[in-house]
Amino acid sequence: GDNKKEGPKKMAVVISTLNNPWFVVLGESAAARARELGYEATIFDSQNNTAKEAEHFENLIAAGFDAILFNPTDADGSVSNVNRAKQAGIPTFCMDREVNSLDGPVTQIISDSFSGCVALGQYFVRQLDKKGKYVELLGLVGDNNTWNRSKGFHSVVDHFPQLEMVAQQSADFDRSKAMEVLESVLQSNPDIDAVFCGNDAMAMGAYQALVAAGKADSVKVFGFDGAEDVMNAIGDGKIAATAMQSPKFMARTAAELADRYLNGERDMGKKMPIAVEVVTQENISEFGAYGGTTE
Amino acid sequence: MSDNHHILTARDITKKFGGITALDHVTIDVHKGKVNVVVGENGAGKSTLMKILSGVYPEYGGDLFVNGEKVNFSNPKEAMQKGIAIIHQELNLVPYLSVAANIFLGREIVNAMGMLDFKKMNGLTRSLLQRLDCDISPTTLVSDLRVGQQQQVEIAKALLEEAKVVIMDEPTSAITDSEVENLFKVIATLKKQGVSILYISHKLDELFKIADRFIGLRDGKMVGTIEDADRATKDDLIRLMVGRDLKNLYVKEESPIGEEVLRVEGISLPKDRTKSGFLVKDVSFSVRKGEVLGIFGLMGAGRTELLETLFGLHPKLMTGKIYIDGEEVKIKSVMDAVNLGMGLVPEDRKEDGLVLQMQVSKNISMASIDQTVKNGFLNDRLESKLAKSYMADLKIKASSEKQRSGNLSGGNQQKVVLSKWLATTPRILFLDEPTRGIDVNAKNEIYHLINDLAKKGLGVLVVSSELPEIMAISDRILVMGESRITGVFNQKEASEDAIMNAAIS
Amino acid sequence: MSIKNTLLKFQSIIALLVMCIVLTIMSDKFLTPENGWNIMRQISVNVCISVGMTLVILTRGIDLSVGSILAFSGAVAAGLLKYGVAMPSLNIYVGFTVLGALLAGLAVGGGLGLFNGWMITRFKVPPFVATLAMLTIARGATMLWTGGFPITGLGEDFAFIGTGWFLGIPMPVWITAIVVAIAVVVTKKTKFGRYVYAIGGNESAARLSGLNISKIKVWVYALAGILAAVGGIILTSRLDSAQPNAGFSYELDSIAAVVIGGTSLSGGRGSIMGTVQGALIIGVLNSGLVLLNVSPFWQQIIKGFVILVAVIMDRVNHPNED
Amino acid sequence: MSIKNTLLKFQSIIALLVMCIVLTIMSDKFLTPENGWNIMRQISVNVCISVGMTLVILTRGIDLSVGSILAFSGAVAAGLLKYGVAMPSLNIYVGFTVLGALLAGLAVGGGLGLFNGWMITRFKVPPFVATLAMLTIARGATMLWTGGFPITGLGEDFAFIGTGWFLGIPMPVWITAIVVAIAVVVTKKTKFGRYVYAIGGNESAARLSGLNISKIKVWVYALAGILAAVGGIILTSRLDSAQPNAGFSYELDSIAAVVIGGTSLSGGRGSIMGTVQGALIIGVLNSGLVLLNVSPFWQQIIKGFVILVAVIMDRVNHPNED
Ligand SMILES: Nc1ncnc2c1ncn2[C@@H]1O[C@H](COP(=O)(O)OP(=O)(O)OP(=O)(O)O)[C@@H](O)[C@H]1O
Ligand SMILES: Nc1ncnc2c1ncn2[C@@H]1O[C@H](COP(=O)(O)OP(=O)(O)OP(=O)(O)O)[C@@H](O)[C@H]1O
Ligand SMILES: [Mg+2]
Ligand SMILES: [Mg+2]
Repeated sequence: GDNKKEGPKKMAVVISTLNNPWFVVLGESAAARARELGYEATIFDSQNNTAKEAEHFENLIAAGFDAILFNPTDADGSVSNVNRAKQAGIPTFCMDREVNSLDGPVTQIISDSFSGCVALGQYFVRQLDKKGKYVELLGLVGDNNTWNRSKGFHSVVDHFPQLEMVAQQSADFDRSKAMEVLESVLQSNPDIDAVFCGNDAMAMGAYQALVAAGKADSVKVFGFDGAEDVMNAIGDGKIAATAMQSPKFMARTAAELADRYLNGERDMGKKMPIAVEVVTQENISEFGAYGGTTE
Repeated sequence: MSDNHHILTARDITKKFGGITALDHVTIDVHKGKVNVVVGENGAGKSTLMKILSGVYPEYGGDLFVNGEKVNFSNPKEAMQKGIAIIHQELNLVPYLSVAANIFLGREIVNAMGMLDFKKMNGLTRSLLQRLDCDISPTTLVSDLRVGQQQQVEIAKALLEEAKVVIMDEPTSAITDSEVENLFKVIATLKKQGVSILYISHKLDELFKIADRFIGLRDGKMVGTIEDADRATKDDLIRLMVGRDLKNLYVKEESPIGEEVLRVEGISLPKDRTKSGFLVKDVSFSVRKGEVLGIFGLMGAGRTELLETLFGLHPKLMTGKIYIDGEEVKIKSVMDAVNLGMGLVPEDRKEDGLVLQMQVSKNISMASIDQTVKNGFLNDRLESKLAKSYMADLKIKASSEKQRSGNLSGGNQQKVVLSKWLATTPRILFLDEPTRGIDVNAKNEIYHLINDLAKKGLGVLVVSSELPEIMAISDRILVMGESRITGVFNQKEASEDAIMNAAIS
Repeated sequence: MSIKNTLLKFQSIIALLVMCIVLTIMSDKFLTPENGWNIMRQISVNVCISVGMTLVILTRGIDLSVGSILAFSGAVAAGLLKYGVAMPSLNIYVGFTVLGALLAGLAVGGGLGLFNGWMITRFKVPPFVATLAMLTIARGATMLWTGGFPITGLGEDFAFIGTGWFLGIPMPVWITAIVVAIAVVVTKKTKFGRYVYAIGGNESAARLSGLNISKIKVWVYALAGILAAVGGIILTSRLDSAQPNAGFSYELDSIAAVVIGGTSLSGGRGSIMGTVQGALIIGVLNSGLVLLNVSPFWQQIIKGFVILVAVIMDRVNHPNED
Repeated sequence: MSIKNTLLKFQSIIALLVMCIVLTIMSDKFLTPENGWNIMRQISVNVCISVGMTLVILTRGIDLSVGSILAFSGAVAAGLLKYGVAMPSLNIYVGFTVLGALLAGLAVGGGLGLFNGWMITRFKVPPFVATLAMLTIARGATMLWTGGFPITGLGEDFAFIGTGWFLGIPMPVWITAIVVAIAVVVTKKTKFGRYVYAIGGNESAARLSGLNISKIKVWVYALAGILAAVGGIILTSRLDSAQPNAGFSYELDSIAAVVIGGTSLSGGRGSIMGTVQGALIIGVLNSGLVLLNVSPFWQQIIKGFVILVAVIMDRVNHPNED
């Protein structure tokens, strides 16, 4: 009995974490688009915690939401949540990250971290001319995005024996952690040529450490996300490249698909990969932060 | 040690705490069916010895024998199983558990299912307390009891098991005279049943009532026994404890009485905001410079609360007027009281008097720290000087002014608290049970100190539960009973009977 | 006077009722059986952990490691169930049944708790520090064990623990109810429970009464570990996935439940049922804030103030106790 | 005996030296002036926070809110600096200079600390709970203030605080050194410091000696808040960015530094210099583990054990205390 209430229909926007501006953009863009389309929209913060996410699903099922725009915390862990919503008759639309279930969500608008990092890895190899020393800064070690990105990157870079990874450390997706870790790494490896970071916040922290060490010009920093300050930094030539995932675009698409679904349309693809594009100084003019200007 | 009237023997007991030797090759026998009294000054090692006998300290040098059999208790339970029960000097009760739960702690009765048998334990507790003539419900929480009642629970706890030896370490320090009488009756009964008692107290008068023999400890060493207690005199006992005759046993010297320094009118302190009962009710009196005003009363008469109220600890609840040097003053906090020249030496020096882990000098300067400040900063030299002068004046025994005050003996700790207040150059000093738990020698010194303070023109209020003490030191005696004043006596007209009557009324 | 006392005594229940009434008025979705089971299921993990935390706090301790222990024991159970133990060099492979994996998870939780207790009693490490160290250690161990990846696909049987229903009641609620019932009996009716209160109320008195303080404390921390493991297993089963970063900062939620439930951080006073009420208050609040569509940022602020108000109310009742 | 005592007294320094020697042997990059400044700069934030935490713990309290207060005051300073205060309806716009923004950040930190102290003294909320509530509240406030986005691009002048050098020494090290120097003098040589120790040693004796306990405690929590704000400003300036999730779980690092430095959680015993050593031990360890490229999983486990060992060594020295 989901149709008996009057007033606007409600969309829930469940986001894996609001502790990172990239996801804030994702959540707020989705909510904003849903409101434009005439829905009530509520953002839920799963705090990177699949259990918290499960609670949100239960609560929003109880609260009678009509659709879920979903950014999962974990590809496997979130499956049961999506299924629970489906049983309750609430359609789920995944954004950015996928869940390992074909029939759970109505559709999945995925930004493919792995292939994005493959592309980034290729650019990395070219930039370094197939040789040199680099450092990898991982995100939260308990987060599967961390590993998707790392694996994508290594699937390319490891084929070049002259590219030597001198240190692999975690900086928790955090700007200040990244700065501190890289500061220490630079002590034992003052002669590195590049830093590959699992997200843009860490890239900025790494850049800050390089500036403090007077090495900002000789070391290339690579990020991932397409966050505002990194985009600016790429424009200024401070950071070599990032991978643009377009949260605004994904969010809007998800909201629009949900709207169409609620209006009866059923004919949608199960998966909608959104290309992750490598942003460099050469092509920066084509992009806005978070994929903002490209519609 | 095979002779069968030595139920418990300690041979060559040595115990060290870090660098301090608390017991040094002590050998004592406990005679069966007798009250064996252990005497000694503060810090002589009495409590330490008792703790070894009752299994609290499993590590020590020397041997213990129960009925000639060598034992080595690794915890208090094992000692209890061998028939040794103890009432500790410090109260050892769990505040949020009931009386019955405390008495049965560690030896609960359980039913067939392994569940606690509340009914049985409450019943046994009731009959035990009846034996002590003590009217407390087994289900009351200990935190709701007065100190005296708590001490009775401690006593009941030791009597629960059919013990062969009952150790009592200052059991009467907080109970009333009639409760003491009850305890003595219980001791007599136990003796008849062949139970041996090891008894410690600094109240010499009561020792003569119950002792069969005396064992003397001094500086951690056994110094001798007096086997026939009936023939011993007070001087014998003091010599056993102190090692010499106590000269100048205290006689009050007259000091010139000046004008009024403190007057209170209609002081009341309700129990709580509902004003359904009072801890202090309508108390009025005055003290003059150079006067020692004794306040006597039974336990729970409200004396501590009176001092606390005057000292600014209950500013919101209290009513009444306070005048200092004839002018009405408002005391809203302890700070106000201190600034007006008051000082309070509290009843419980460890809980309320000292910061035990701080140096003696820092404790002494605590309430008057401004005089050790130079150019805005604390000055070590000034502080040491201040401390040393009081340590010399009051004959405080400590290795230096930098010693941790927690390591001092009770009497010396008390003197440190006194010094703290003297350093504020007060005009009015409140002393709450200043000699509780203090040995006869140190007591004497404190009496002299009180006298000296009066001579310097201070108004001194002394609360005490010991009648002889209060009569010896006071110029005037105020008696409190059930929260109000029930009698006022001049030293000359006071008699023990009259005071006691006022206290009971 | 006596009405007032009764009111005071049942203040947490009253607070809970007031919250429920307000929520029922403000949202027609609140007072539904579905939402009721929802809240119960959601608090089940916190209640399990908090029962152990209550015991620890009653002895005047604290356990900051429950969240990490939860994660590690959940991961161990999941890993053993899925992969078993293989030692190729010895040609050994041991598979685990659901029961075997469960027991292993509980054993791991108990073992880590035991280690906490051992540090605290044997080496006199303050509980705050010992369990702070364990917080880090167990989290690192979880990462090592899982390699940083969630362990998923644990099968129907295992999933039943967290998602099944039995006699019309969800399994996690059953498990939690049983844990609570046992804990109430243990604290109120057994020697062990009595000793827990005694140690927290006055440790030296308890020692002088011949209690084996160390043994009791070690047990308490071991139980807290086991209960964290129970929580870990329920959580893993509900999600059908052991997450390496599960249970992050659960210690704070759990301490909040215990304290809101009226148990004193200085030991010796409090109850299991109080803690259950505390967890319910938090659960109802969480669910209510979502139902009322409060922004996630404001939710944190509101929760902070609710904790303050709950504890201040408790202080007003017990003004003399510290 | 006296040699042994001296050894024991300087145990944290010795532990530090041992660690340094081991690291110097294992990595030739460790003992360089550069790395020295590095470590000093990295610990500066923790030292600032931990100085405040030491004061709090000396009074027998605890402050769990330092990380959140750090984040909020950093964000306030950054926000005011970048955007100023605009009230369009009143046609008011106030711009902030660097100094103005700094003072506002410090005031916010002090204000939140004051609120902690007020809850603790006026309403007798246990410090653990009051600051736990503040942890949540200040974090929520940070999210509200920033909308979840970092505030970046704060200008050269502001960046100088965290990244500049003065007389050959990094600015954060200067600031921290000044904070530490003042704190040492305050704790050892002023009335206030003496009172802090006295309250932690025996609160009731302190009260009966005429000390204004509430006032002193409120000050202590306010100072802890101000010092958290100092840390927040350094961090924001170093990153040229106020991160909404800055300072997450810093309270645990800070408590670890205080405890490893020998300050007793039961109050009244400890020192600022001890805390500095504790922070150094943690800093050297963090940096050393990275220098040696130890896997992040193992780093957590090793850190946990180092905390345990440090505290056990401390216990061995002070066996009689608590
Ligand atoms: N736990 C302890 N640690 C260090 N020193 C101790 C300890 N217990 C007792 N002492 C010291 O041992 C000595 C003997 O103390 P004990 O308590 O046995 O004396 P006492 O004769 O019972 O004195 P009092 O009459 O004051 O009760 C004293 O110097 C005391 O300071
Ligand atoms: N914890 C308590 N709860 C309730 N009432 C108490 C408590 N402690 C004391 N009282 C009551 O307060 C009054 C005064 O007690 P208190 O023991 O302070 O008197 P006192 O004359 O100072 O005796 P003491 O000789 O023990 O110092 C008594 O009526 C007593 O019943
Ligand atoms: Mg003694
Ligand atoms: Mg009294």
